Amino acid sequence: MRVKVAIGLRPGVLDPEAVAIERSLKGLGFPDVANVKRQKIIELDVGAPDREAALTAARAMCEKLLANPVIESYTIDIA
Amino acid sequence: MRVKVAIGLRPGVLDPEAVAIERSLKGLGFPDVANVKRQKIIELDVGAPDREAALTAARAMCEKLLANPVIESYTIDIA
Amino acid sequence: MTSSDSSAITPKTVAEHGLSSTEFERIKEILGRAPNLVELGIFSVMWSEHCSYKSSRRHLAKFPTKAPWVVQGPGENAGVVDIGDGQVVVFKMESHNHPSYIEPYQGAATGVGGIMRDIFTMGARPVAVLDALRFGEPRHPKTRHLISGVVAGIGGYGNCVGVPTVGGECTFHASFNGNILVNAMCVGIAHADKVFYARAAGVGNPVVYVGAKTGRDGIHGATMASAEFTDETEAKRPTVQVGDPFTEKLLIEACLELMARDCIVAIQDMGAAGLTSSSFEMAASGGTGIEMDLDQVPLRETGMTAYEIMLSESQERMLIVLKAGHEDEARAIFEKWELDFATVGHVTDTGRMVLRMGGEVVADLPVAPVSGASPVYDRPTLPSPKLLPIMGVTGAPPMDVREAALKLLGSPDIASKRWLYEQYDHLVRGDTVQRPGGDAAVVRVDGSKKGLALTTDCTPRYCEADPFQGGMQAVAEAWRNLIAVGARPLAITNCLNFGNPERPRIMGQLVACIEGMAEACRVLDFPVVSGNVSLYNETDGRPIQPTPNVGGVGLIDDLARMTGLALPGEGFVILMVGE
Amino acid sequence: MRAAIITFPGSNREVDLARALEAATGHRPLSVWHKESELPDLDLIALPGGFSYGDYLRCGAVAARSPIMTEIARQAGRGVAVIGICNGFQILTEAGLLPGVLMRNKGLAFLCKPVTLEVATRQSVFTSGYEAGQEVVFPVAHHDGNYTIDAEGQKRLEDEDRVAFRYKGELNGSVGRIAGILSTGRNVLGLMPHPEDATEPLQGSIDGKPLFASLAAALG
Ligand SMILES: Nc1ncnc2c1ncn2[C@@H]1O[C@H](COP(=O)(O)OP(=O)(O)O)[C@@H](O)[C@H]1O
Repeated sequence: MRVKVAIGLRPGVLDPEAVAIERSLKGLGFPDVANVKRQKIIELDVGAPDREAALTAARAMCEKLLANPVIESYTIDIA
Repeated sequence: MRVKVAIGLRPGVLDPEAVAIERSLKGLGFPDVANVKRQKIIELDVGAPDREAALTAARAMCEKLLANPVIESYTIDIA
Repeated sequence: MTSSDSSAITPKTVAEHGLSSTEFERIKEILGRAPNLVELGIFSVMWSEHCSYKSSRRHLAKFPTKAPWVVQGPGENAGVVDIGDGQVVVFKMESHNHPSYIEPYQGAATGVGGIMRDIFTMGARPVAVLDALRFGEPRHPKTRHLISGVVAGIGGYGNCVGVPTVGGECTFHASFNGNILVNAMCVGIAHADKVFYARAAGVGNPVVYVGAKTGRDGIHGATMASAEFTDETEAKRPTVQVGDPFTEKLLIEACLELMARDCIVAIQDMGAAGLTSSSFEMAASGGTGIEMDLDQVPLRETGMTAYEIMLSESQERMLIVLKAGHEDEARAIFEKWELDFATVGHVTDTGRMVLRMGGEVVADLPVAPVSGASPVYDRPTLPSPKLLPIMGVTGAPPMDVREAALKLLGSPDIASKRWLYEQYDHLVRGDTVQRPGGDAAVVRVDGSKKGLALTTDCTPRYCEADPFQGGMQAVAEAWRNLIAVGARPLAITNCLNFGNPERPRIMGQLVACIEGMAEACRVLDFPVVSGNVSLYNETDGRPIQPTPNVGGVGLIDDLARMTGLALPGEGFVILMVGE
Repeated sequence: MRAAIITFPGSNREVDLARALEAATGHRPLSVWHKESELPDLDLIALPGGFSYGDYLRCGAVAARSPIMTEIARQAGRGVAVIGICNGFQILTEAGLLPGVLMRNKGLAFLCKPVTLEVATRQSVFTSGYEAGQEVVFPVAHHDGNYTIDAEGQKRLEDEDRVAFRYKGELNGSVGRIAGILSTGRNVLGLMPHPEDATEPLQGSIDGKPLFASLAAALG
């Protein structure tokens, strides 16, 4: 099954990249841009037989590798 | 209006980070993982009065900065 | 309850702030009343082991700190040593152990960022970083994750800022399984007549805040649970700081540009305990007072309280006292570098720190006792048990020499660390003349034929077996590494990493190591000019090996006379000297 | 030779580059801040290494949209020599002055070490001081040096003799082991390794010197 994991920074964590993007867009003629937030999406086939198993596998992958729980949180979507 | 831009690599462009993620996951006990793809999401307020204007602005931002057409393609979602 | 209300300070709140009941009584005595929460938070950080050195201070006084070439010894942001031609070298080492264990990448990165700020705060351009790393056993399940995160974090920060990481150490031992050590040293060069100190002076002079905005980073866990937070989700905010090397790079350039003009009275980086320690230290060393309006502090998040603003450990921020009338000049420089700039207060002659927010006074504290009257402990010590010496093997060697040599070369501590230092840009600035891999790194003093030799050394195993001898050995090894490249050793910095000092055996290790180091420094005329202490390095009652890391700096007057370890060719005579 | 070094917020090898240029030409290059929108008459425009804008979004992406880049494109169009090293190369590709893109190194780690390169063409003002096929040692120091271009683009580079430097061995995943390329007009060079840090014996290699000497000879 195909799984889609979305990983973002937890609230309150500094995101210098988002700040740089916002400032650059403003400079490029979009003065009204605000509240830039970034996320990473990782899509993958997990080879699980059903939704339940896919969800469990994806959650384990996030905990072990994909997300950094100290500063990131994640959501999982199953196609 | 809040806009969500999803940026991914064009088909055929090799993504060393996706390759590394796939390899690590296999090593962590998920041997069936396959077809790992990454995307970046950038969400932002564009300060446009309506959907149409928001879409135009977002498209311009992608062309000018957010995506590199040599290797990336993008899709735009309006909340 | 509001921040300025003191009625809700319970013994539990006091304990959560890491203060003992005796310490709390002392606070009430100083103030003549109970502190409010903001004030309690300020005391807790200013009197923490980290800021006050309450367990180690009386022993640190044993280090020799003077020599004709020492310009500034311990007590400022970093030590300063004369290198001739109107130039000085500024250096210090610092730990970031705990944050690096929790979040290896950001913990190590912000450690590098912090130590760099200590250096450029004094007017020096950072020219080199070294890192002394100690990990658990290579096979321990967490080691790989920790080491790759730490190395990437150090590289990620240093590489981006453009300061070469030229040397360090990396060893492994089971005692570090649950408590790694990440110590970083930074070295900078300044003009002798352009060294800046953190002494606030001149009544009415503006106090300005520059750099990145303040967020809720790093406000320590215990205080999260205090009465002021009701929202569950708020309480779960991460307490690790996230670094932004890009902002740090801009901050270096902007500060050095401002320092080239004549507008700065005092400058201090916001390190641990951020705005609190920087403002108190500047006022204390200047013997002045400061009034600040916290509404002027640039904030990253909405709804931050005075308590959070004062205790935030957001990175890449500095506090500066300007000469009155120079604000516009300074603002223009920081705006050019796209950094925040705000006048947040002014210097007073009251000897008090007065903080306002929303028109209300949220803290009013006497400066001197908060920074100077922290408790000093003379903790009991116990000597380390003498370990049995390993007897020389008699009879046939247990394995053949070739096999033994290969085994030694393949052991984690001795094996080449190339995989590690190749991830560090050790060449940027073009002055690295001895790269990682030798005895000491050598960095040319830009535009001259002089070079600085740099090394970090310590063998924790020796310090565990015999703390006094181990302390001496660490200093002696640094000395030897410096002379091995042809340098004249100048001075050292250090970072003393130990377990819980409330346990007499650990305290005994700390004291004996210090005394051993001090003895070697005295004999070698190799003074200590800066340093840092990191205590409570233990998990589940299992302490780390005592690790007093030494960072040595030496001077090569003419790089043409530098030596290295490569054999230059055939036909040379090999000599062995010493005992 | 009148040379200018463009600095962006986050540039960090401008010092090394200025020193190498000054040693070769006897003149200190002009230092130009990225917010400028005009340049005086110049013979060489140099974009140094570093982490402009922290490498955020994509390496070189934000810097490539700086006001000065329009002017640099104009001057490059008139034939003025432009060199971009490391981050400078990334900026030139992001700005469209050179084809392709630099992606994350195949091994994902930052790499700092001396590498052996082959001078793939001497037909340019940058490389005329080398022998064709000469082996040289320059250090690299990058995280994103994996040169990527589609097959058609690569063929064009090869057919038009626009590969300037090639890694001798596999280093970072670059197609065709490409380390540096020239523009169609051959007056714009982008390369990942650092010739400016290989110009003095103390730096361990002086193989970068001929590059700056070639420029000094060609541009006066
Ligand atoms: N953490 C590190 N960072 C940078 N360089 C390192 C690090 N660890 C080891 N090195 C380098 O590897 C070389 C060998 O280290 P080490 O075995 O500690 O040397 P020695 O025993 O000679 O002091 C040294 O040049 C040192 O600078």
